Amino acid sequence: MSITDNGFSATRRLVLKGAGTVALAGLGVISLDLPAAFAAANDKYPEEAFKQKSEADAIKLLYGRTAELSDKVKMDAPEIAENGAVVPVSVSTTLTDVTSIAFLVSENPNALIASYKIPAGTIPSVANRIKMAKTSNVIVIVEAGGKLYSATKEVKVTVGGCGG
Amino acid sequence: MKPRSAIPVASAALALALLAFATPPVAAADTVDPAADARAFKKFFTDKFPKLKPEDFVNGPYSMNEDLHKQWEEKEQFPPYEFSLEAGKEMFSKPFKNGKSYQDCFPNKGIGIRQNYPYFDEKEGKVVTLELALNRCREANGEAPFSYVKDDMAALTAYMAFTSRGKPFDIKIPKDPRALEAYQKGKEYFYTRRGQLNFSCATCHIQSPGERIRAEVLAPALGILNAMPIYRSEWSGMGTTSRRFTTCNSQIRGVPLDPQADEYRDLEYYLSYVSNGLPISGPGARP
Amino acid sequence: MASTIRVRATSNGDTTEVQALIQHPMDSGFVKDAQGQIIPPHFIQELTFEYDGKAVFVADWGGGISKDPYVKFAFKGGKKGDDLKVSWVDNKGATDTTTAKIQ
Amino acid sequence: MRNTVLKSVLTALLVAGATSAFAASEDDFKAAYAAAEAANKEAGSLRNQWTTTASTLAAAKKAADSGDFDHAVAQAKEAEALAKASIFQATSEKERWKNMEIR
Repeated sequence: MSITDNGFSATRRLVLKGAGTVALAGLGVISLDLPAAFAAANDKYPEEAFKQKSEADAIKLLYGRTAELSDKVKMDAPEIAENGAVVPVSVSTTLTDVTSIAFLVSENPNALIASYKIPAGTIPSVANRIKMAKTSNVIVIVEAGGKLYSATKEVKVTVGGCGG
Repeated sequence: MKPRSAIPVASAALALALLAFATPPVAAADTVDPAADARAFKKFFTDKFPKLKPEDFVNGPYSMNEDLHKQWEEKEQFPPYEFSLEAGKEMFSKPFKNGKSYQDCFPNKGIGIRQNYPYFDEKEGKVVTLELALNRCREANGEAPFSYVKDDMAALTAYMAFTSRGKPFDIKIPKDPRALEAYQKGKEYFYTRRGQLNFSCATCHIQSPGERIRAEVLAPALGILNAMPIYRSEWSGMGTTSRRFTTCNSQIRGVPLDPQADEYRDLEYYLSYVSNGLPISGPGARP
Repeated sequence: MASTIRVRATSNGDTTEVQALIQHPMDSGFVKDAQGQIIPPHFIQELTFEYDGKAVFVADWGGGISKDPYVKFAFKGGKKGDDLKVSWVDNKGATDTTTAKIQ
Repeated sequence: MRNTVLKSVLTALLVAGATSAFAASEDDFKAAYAAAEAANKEAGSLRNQWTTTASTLAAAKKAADSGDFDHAVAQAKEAEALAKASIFQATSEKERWKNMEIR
């Protein structure tokens, strides 16, 4: 289940939940940092998350909740990758107190490509070169202030040359 | 080979037959005038791509496509040929077992001379490429020659190219009929169709630079060797001019010749000569 | 053998920009070699950058990162001449570390 | 109904046709293979062999080794056709390359 097609229902559910937790938190009933207990926050290598086929499962394992598309997350990726083996992708964001950034490729055998921990004082912007099995959505997740924001872009990948 | 392949055979033969009758052979000027060829060659490309300055052509496909150019600039910040370049620099200065080193085989200790290769060796009466000269230097000093298409040779030529970066190609054709003949044979190879796909180098690099062949944008023939040796993402490794020639042949289903066959040496001689004046930009990164 | 890590760290007063290129095959375990055998997974799992004792950037990588991996980031602080410690460990337990001077 | 009758007549004819021609023998294969190899050698002298000729020759040999001489002869004939096409290409291009030359 990729983020984009049911983006609306996800945000609606999130907003409801968000409102819910705020109300409860207001009452001081539950601690807010429940989601932070997931792998992204502590420094253990998220072995399982890297084994997931779909990006939704990887994100759930990594952060424990879904992300919402946000134009504050700016991803830079090519229209047509010159070569699936080396695709330069980078992200920058104006969001504040970012704690982690992750890159995923939905059509790769394992969706999760990289998960970066951004300690305080580090600029929330990363550039790297990733591998893509075929044309796919590239998704970047930014965790800021305990909430998840994402951007996605389709990058075309095909074989080059005359072929066989 | 499944019988299905009979169709391409028939179509190839048919295409050949048609071609034979469709275009009557034009009487080419018999005198060989490399200087005029080079001028015409450059003019063809500067007319076809008026926005490009001559030196832009050395960036191959990246000079043809904005999206690719951005990906290239990204790669060039920390280029993938960095390791090969450093290995080449180290190898170049490491003496052979007999104490000599590459510096003793080359003019100016091998630094900043790549733009003069390949050159026509009047003693041998043949074209000598940089890779050939390097292997001959190794053999003259009792060392085993490197493969022409593998990393060691690419690392050495990467370093030598790096020391010549920015220097214009300066290929000379001496007043020797054999040199003129080698140049002409290189030109003939460049324009001759080969392989079952019936392509010549010109089919892709003269007729359709900037177009795509599946995902790859085709480089213009002008300045096509200036960035050699190249790190290709496709090979996820380095490749010399020989590796590029042999892989191009097999892609169009032509059987490649030896990496340093006379035809390839003459082809490199022709292609380098017509790119005279364009700066050396090797080692290069390519898709 | 020379280190597998190439680092370029430049400070412009208040922030330091860091670029790193690491020599590593980064085999994902999904690719076959010429003889048709699967090349087993062999990739860097964690890459850590430390400046005056504390981590300024930690990368957790999977097999989907390109061969000879490259990463670029920036952090506030860091003066010319200071040390930046870079180290990685891969899924086979191999490691390498280097200390670069901020330019 | 008429259509199926037609079809069955047609298949009967085909089957008869196939069996009536005697199955190719090993000698037929050897002759066809030798002819293909000779043509490919000539293409080699013109420095213009095709990779598909070589692979078709190999397929012919493989079929012959497994005793399927019908298939082997067909492949050998096809290899010869490919070799001849590569010879035609080399000879016809001797002059025709000039048409593409930039002057």
